[in-house]
Amino acid sequence: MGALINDFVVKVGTVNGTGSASANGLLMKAIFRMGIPVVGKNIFPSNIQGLPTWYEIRVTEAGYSGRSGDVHLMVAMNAKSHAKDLACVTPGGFLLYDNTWPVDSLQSRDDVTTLGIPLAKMCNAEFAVARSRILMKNMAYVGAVAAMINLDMEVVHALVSEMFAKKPKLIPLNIKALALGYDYAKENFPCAKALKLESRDLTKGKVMMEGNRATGLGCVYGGATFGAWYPITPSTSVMDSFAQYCAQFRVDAETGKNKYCIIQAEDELASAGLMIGASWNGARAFTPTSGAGISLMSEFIGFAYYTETPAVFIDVMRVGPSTGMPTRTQQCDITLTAYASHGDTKHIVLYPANPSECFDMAVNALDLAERFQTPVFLLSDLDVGMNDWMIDELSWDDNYLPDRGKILTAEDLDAMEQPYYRYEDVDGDHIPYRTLPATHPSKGVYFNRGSGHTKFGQYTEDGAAYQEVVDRLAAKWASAAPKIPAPIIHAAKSVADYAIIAIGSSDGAIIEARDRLADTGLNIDYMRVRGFPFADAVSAFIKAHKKTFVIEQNRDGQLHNLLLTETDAPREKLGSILHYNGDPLSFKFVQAALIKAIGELS
Amino acid sequence: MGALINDFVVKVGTVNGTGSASANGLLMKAIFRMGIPVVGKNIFPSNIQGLPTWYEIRVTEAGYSGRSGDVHLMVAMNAKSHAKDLACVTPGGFLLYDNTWPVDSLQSRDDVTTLGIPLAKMCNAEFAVARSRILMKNMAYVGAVAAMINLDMEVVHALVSEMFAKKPKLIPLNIKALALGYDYAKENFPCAKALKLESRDLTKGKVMMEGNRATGLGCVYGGATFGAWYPITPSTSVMDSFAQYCAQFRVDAETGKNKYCIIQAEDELASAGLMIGASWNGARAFTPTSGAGISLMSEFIGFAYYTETPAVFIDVMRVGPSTGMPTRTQQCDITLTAYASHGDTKHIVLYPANPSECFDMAVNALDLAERFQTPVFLLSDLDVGMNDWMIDELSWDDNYLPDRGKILTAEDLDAMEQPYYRYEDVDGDHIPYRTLPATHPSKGVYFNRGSGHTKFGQYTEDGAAYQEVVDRLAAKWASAAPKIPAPIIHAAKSVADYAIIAIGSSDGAIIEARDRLADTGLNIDYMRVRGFPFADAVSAFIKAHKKTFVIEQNRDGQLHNLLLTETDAPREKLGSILHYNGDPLSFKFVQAALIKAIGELS
Amino acid sequence: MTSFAKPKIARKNEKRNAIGLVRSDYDGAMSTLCAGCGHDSVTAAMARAFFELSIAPHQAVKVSGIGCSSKTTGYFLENAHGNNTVHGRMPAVATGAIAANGQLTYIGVSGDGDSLSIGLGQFVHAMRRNVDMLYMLENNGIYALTKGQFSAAADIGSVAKKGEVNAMPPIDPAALALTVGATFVARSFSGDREQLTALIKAGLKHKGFAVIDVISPCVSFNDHKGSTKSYAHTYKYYHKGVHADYVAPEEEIVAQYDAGQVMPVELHDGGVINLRKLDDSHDPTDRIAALTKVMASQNEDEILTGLLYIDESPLDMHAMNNQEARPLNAIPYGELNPGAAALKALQAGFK
Amino acid sequence: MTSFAKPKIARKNEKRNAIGLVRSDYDGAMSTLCAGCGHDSVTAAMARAFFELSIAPHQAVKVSGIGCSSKTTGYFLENAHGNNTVHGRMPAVATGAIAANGQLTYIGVSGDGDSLSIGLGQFVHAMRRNVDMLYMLENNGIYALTKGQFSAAADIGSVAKKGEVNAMPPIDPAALALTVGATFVARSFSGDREQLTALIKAGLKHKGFAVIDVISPCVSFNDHKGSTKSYAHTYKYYHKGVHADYVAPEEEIVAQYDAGQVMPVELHDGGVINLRKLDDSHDPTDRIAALTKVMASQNEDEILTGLLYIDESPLDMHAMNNQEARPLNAIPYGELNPGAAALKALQAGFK
Ligand SMILES: Cc1ncc(C[n+]2csc(CCOP(=O)(O)OP(=O)(O)O)c2C)c(N)n1
Ligand SMILES: Cc1ncc(C[n+]2csc(CCOP(=O)(O)OP(=O)(O)O)c2C)c(N)n1
Ligand code: SF4
Ligand code: SF4
Ligand SMILES: [Mg+2]
Ligand SMILES: [Mg+2]
Repeated sequence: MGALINDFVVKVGTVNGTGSASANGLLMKAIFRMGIPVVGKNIFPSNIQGLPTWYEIRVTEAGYSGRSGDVHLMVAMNAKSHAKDLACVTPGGFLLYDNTWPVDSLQSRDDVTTLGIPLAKMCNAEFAVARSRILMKNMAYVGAVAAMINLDMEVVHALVSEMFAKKPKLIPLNIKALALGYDYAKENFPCAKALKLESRDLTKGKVMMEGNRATGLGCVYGGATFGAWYPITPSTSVMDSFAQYCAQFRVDAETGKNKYCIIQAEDELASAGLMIGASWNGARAFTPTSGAGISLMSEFIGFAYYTETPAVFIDVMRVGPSTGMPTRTQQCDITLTAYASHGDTKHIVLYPANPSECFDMAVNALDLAERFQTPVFLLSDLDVGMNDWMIDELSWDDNYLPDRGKILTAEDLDAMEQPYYRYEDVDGDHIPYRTLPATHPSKGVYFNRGSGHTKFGQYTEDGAAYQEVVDRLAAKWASAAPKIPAPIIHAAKSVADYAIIAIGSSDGAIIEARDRLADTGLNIDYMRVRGFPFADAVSAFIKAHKKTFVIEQNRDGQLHNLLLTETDAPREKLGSILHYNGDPLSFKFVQAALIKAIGELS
Repeated sequence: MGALINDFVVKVGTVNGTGSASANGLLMKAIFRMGIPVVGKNIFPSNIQGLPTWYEIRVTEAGYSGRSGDVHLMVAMNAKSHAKDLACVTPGGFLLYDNTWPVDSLQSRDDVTTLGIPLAKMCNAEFAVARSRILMKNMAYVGAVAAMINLDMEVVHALVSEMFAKKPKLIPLNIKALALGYDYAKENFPCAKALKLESRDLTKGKVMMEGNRATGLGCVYGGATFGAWYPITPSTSVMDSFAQYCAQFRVDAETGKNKYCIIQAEDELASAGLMIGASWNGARAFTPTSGAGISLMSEFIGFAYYTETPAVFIDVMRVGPSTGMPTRTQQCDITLTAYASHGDTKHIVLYPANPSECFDMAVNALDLAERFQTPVFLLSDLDVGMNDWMIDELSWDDNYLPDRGKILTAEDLDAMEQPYYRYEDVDGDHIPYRTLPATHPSKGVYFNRGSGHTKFGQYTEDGAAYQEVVDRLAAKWASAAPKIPAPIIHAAKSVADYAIIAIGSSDGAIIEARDRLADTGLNIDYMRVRGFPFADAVSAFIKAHKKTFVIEQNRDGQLHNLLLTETDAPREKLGSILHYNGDPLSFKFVQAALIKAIGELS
Repeated sequence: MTSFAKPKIARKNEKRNAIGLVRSDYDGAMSTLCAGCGHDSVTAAMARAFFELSIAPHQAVKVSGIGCSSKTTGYFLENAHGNNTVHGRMPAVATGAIAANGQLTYIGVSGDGDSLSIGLGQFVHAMRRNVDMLYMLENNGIYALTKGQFSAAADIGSVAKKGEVNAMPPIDPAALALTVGATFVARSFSGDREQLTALIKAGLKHKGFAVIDVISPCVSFNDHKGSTKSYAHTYKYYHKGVHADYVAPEEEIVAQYDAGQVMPVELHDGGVINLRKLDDSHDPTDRIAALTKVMASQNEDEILTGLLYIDESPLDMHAMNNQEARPLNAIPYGELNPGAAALKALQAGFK
Repeated sequence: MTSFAKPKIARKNEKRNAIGLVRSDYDGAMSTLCAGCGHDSVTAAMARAFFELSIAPHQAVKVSGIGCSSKTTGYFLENAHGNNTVHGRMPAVATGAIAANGQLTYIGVSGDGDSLSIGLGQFVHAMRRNVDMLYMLENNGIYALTKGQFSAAADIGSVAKKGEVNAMPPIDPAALALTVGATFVARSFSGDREQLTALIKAGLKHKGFAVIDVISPCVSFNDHKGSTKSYAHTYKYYHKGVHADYVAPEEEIVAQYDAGQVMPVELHDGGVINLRKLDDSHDPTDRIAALTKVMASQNEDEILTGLLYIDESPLDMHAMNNQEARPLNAIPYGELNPGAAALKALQAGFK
């Protein structure tokens, strides 16, 4: 392996609950501060303490946002996962481990350089308290890695000072621990020159952020005042973020009172009901959850659809089915969110690909839900939601005003010649007007019901009257297509026979794979769909190519099937590339899959 | 209108809660006893008393099972629905109403003969007690109708004696009431000779039965020992039936103890869990519900799918979305039952078209669930489930033995060389072996979990180990196709360009429409699909025709879309004919829709 | 079919309330319930209470679940918005609505099936949150709209219309409410309009969660001999049929009695439901004492009615959430949006 | 990752129970819980109880929901089938399993989040049915597996790790159980193995539904100053971080005390959880008295432990359903199938 400059992967394997998270964060942030783009992927267990956990830091001067699939330096701090850790190293790579005690499962590979470092021994010698011994071991391996990859220690020290600003006593301890590892590595691993960081200026105007934080921020900026939720991985941090920023920006200076309400519900059925009740009564409301929660909310989703109540569901997908793998990622709720609930129901769904879009689309979702008076799903996933992404700093247009949709005020009602009916299509845009409780003493009242109703809002069991309303609902849904974020097309330099369609977090790996294939002369167009119902452009794009490969992270080709049923694209023009083992998509996988698929065609 | 012999429709409009049901049943059964095939459709409100309700009796010598769409004699006993009742009469038809009091909304049509009869007046004169006055009025209109359509009064009297066998005092009263109406009609409506019954011998070996009763019976004969449920229209009578026949056949003669267990759950989430728990522990179990219940069971459905627990869900569909119209029929849960729950899930679904199939398929469902260790849906609807169908007498093969699937006994376990693993594909048929609790002191134990697991049944967060199991699940599901009731093909006399695909209760109307079109020289092939995953024959059938019209009772073309995604049929060969106003399908609708659709093609 | 508008009979010098409205201004659509249904008298009592309290109808919000009882939100206060939600989930929708706007008067209507089976969890958690609403639990011991199955409120030994006997202990909504922290707990009877109306008025005015368990007999499915939730004397009209959709019309007993006295509602088999008004000496502010009394009366086979417990002191949901008084929908967006500058500033931490 | 098998250390002349098994025969897979987690001691107590009762492991069935607590069914009785269901729905699955085969010993393990929020309805209805099982509610006052949110068992004033204070009244599982008809109600503490093991043995042997509310502290998220469900002295190890996944190892207090005496579990801020054993004079057969006592002790800020209430007399679910003793899966199909002739006969009524 020749020297890799600003383009390699360091993976750290530890035991969860030993405080390694902050050490790994430090490592990643230091690289970012050196002006070099990084990608952080946290591969953690569904457990609190004692199980193997990994953190993968990809240094990518090219600024790709996906995984590479390589591991050039494995920091194997967990004896239990030693064998697995060794196995995943790219030929020519390095494995760093704590050789204080013999690692029973210790193996070696001739194509991997294993480097032992007595971290525990050094820390035990240096530090008295049991707890700091454990914590400092983490800092020590950061030091060792820093030495091996030429990390700027000044940057590291600056970060340590920021980290412990509130507990300055800890700063020297940590600096010391870093030095232990750093010095040992410098001395003993002269060989390891293969991975090299060189300062750049490529992270200006960028931030490192998780999607769930951005989603929570988006709900704040979008003017949501009510959030209901029930804790579930990987969506919990959406509400943590919303709560944090509401506490920061939404507490009245004088009264100290909150200008928002967050309710931790007793379960997901309740959080859906809470959100629907608040929204029906005029608050901008949302509820974050994951697949199991959507299953439980199914009945309420149909209620919101049929009563035309704005409702924003944020589904941060994890590996299914059932409890599945709560800490692994998948795009497995595409079919569910498109059609959730019994009877004829169709929903608006948005597909964010990164934290920037989580922020923007949270706002879109709130607007669309009120504009179209229907459930809107923000369909994120664990990779987007919980991993660290380098994105352009979030920006905001202070001229933005929420689209509250068609709500009648008392003045509106008094000005109307015709009587008000809740489900009448007055404007011919398939969208009726709603009123809020207490708007007017004698006008605009209606009775909200999930049972059969006429366009006048009256209960009915008459087939024609029922059908008139549900037909409008179908038309209303279809009319949303042009209003949702348009697909993004990456056109190849020259005319391409082949194309890719994908959504969400697959984006980074696909862009990178496309670039690599382009270098080999294989040009592929790429459309990233950003919402459902699909824009007309989607069908046109498919028809314009010999073959379009739908790349998605589930077993059953859910997006492929949705394209088949919800566009008029010919079946034979659609191919399917599936990845669903729970790991974030890597460009290596996409590249190989495309070469194979295209090879089979020609 | 020329005289119609054994081929006309009598529709009775009354107020619900006034005891008209038994009178209408009497009317229908008397015709059946005359050897003439009948179809009974009950159009009732979601309410207990005081709202309009209708009962439609179709006399059909040809023995069709669908509605015709005609109403030749309207018995309009409910002043509130008088206008609507008059409007629905076929030109040349009759309307019979109670002229005791002036009907305010009384209107007339020159193409309809309205006949007034002072039923209340006569009954009040004849009967003292308020309650019997109301009841007897029902019998009186039966008498009047009898006179008008030439119903055999001896048959009627025999039925009355059977009806009141336990309360013989009531027999003369009812006979008297019948006579009141009969005599009045004979005297005053000499004109009405247009509708005529003539005894035949066409109902031998037939019975009149509702599908839900047959489903309950099927669960008894299939050996189900455990049923969990939560009341919901239109599925409630499934468990009523199961309970009735268990009480009749499953109570130990000596001990008086039950050889079954029925639990009315606290909600549908619980009934799903109860059923899954009982099934996991070795009981043949099922749970009946309707759409809203399936929505609520969604999480548990995925749990049963992923843990490979046999589970039989009976969904008697009603009009959605949300609460919708609980007493109207639709086929609107096709998509839901195919893919219910979050994550990648696919299920086995059976589509009964009549009570006979409800009986047979209830048994199939129990067998398939245990054979494939997965959820199976019996997808019935309100029309099949709650209406009176004339079917061949149900028959049973005493040689049948339940297929309990791959369950290991203690002996099996002792005989095994290899250790037992719950999710191992030992036989290469994608189906693993299960064991029941307490089978063996030291072998065959496993831990059932909805979280990620290996083929050994161990908890895992390893992508490859997870994927190995879900890949087998997909293969297992696909392998069920040939084991599911095969599609039934009705081939046209001569080669046909056009074809129909449908499921369930649409059958009768489609068969009749086809016959009528064939008479006009338009030959159409028809395939009734009976289960999902689809047999290979389905795709072949579609490909063999210029155009195949998918006729279904929902708004969104759910079956059409399922055929598109789950077969390789070309999109352009599929057409869609939709009916979803909540009324049972009529041949007139199908006929018109086909003529229109085919017309547009040529 | 569509609901009928109730004919308005304008009577001369009809009594007007403080805001100049007459009683019929508090009516809703015509009831589609069975003649004699207990729920209709509860509806009348609710309308009357709002009228007597002079609450402007449009300042009230009605929320319900699914069931005959839950239908009744359509039959009063036609100028108030109503939300007929899904089965058992009214408490969540009501709680969300109240969180959005705490300045209106909220009344929830549910049944024993809706509240004690499918909805039990939400019912209990609304009480824990001390949501400021009146929750009417119209209790007939069965699932009426689905034709008479036992509910979790069915008493041990109560006989169903089709004959089976209930063996499971009932969930007593009042006892349950008292154990999970409800701040206003009452019980009444649809036949006792005076007491009921008084309790509704008190419950509407209570700050926090008020629940009234109202025995409201079902004349169609649970009013026969052996039922412990029946008007006994309607039993003789009971009629069994293959499709039993016949319902006999029936008047209710309108109970009248003085404090201390015991009012028996006769059951056909001689069994009796005793309704005893709490003597004025009783102090309904001791949770444990009230609970003890409720459970003791249960054992003595009598139903203790009236105001069982009240505590005005606990914080209601808004207070617990430290939420400002303005409705969430009345806060200008300008106050909600931190703005571009703040967004820039907070992101310094992510570099 | 896959669960580790627990290394078996075969000790010489180790104590064997009536069926010749040693204590380690009742072990399961190695626990993956945090060192010092209360749940692990509850697991040990359950294994010990089964051992001491000499129940053959494969004759037992373990059922649980979702949570750290619910994971523990994997950590004992490895020769018993286990069913780790979905969140809050264990009672339904357990009830169905028990209906199918009433001849095994059923133990359910759940947490306060699993049982009192999402699972409240099923928990209550299992009690109403008097399902013959032991229900262990491992109560740490929070949702631990999702990192420490308050559960419905959190006491008023309890402070979360991140600082916010709980304002809502707790649902006391014992008080709730006593109002909805549970027939065996107990409370204990994970640190009091002697009392806990004794209660588990009694609960397993009780015919009907037995519930034990076990205070089982979470060392990772609810063991800090201000928490009312903590081992106080672990507080000083508390460490706050951006990704707070660091968990300090900790031993438990193993409490020992005599009847009558009060055992204080010290809280850092000087607050105290008092565990008092019921004096032997106490008669735990009076439901109302027991309930009164439980609620009173609550007000006095002490947790009453031990066997709070027991009633062997009520029918269990099988008896209420008049179900025969044979497991449903052991009834030959021949006894279940009425046969062709019967089918023909019954259809006479449909002609
Ligand atoms: C999810 C769901 N399950 C079942 C039903 C059917 N259902 C309608 S009303 C009802 C019971 C209502 O009982 P209760 O609340 O006591 O009202 P009542 O009719 O007795 O006044 C049921 C089970 C439903 N509407 N939704
Ligand atoms: C339907 C659903 N919603 C949410 C979750 C996420 N979740 C897992 S465990 C848990 C709480 C468990 O709390 P508790 O029962 O008290 O167990 P503990 O971890 O405290 O022992 C939650 C909310 C889930 N698994 N399923
Ligand atoms: S069925 Fe019973 S509860 Fe329902 S309306 Fe009729 S009387 Fe009332
Ligand atoms: S997080 Fe708390 S409850 Fe969970 S295992 Fe750790 S200590 Fe136990
Ligand atoms: Mg009821
Ligand atoms: Mg807990």
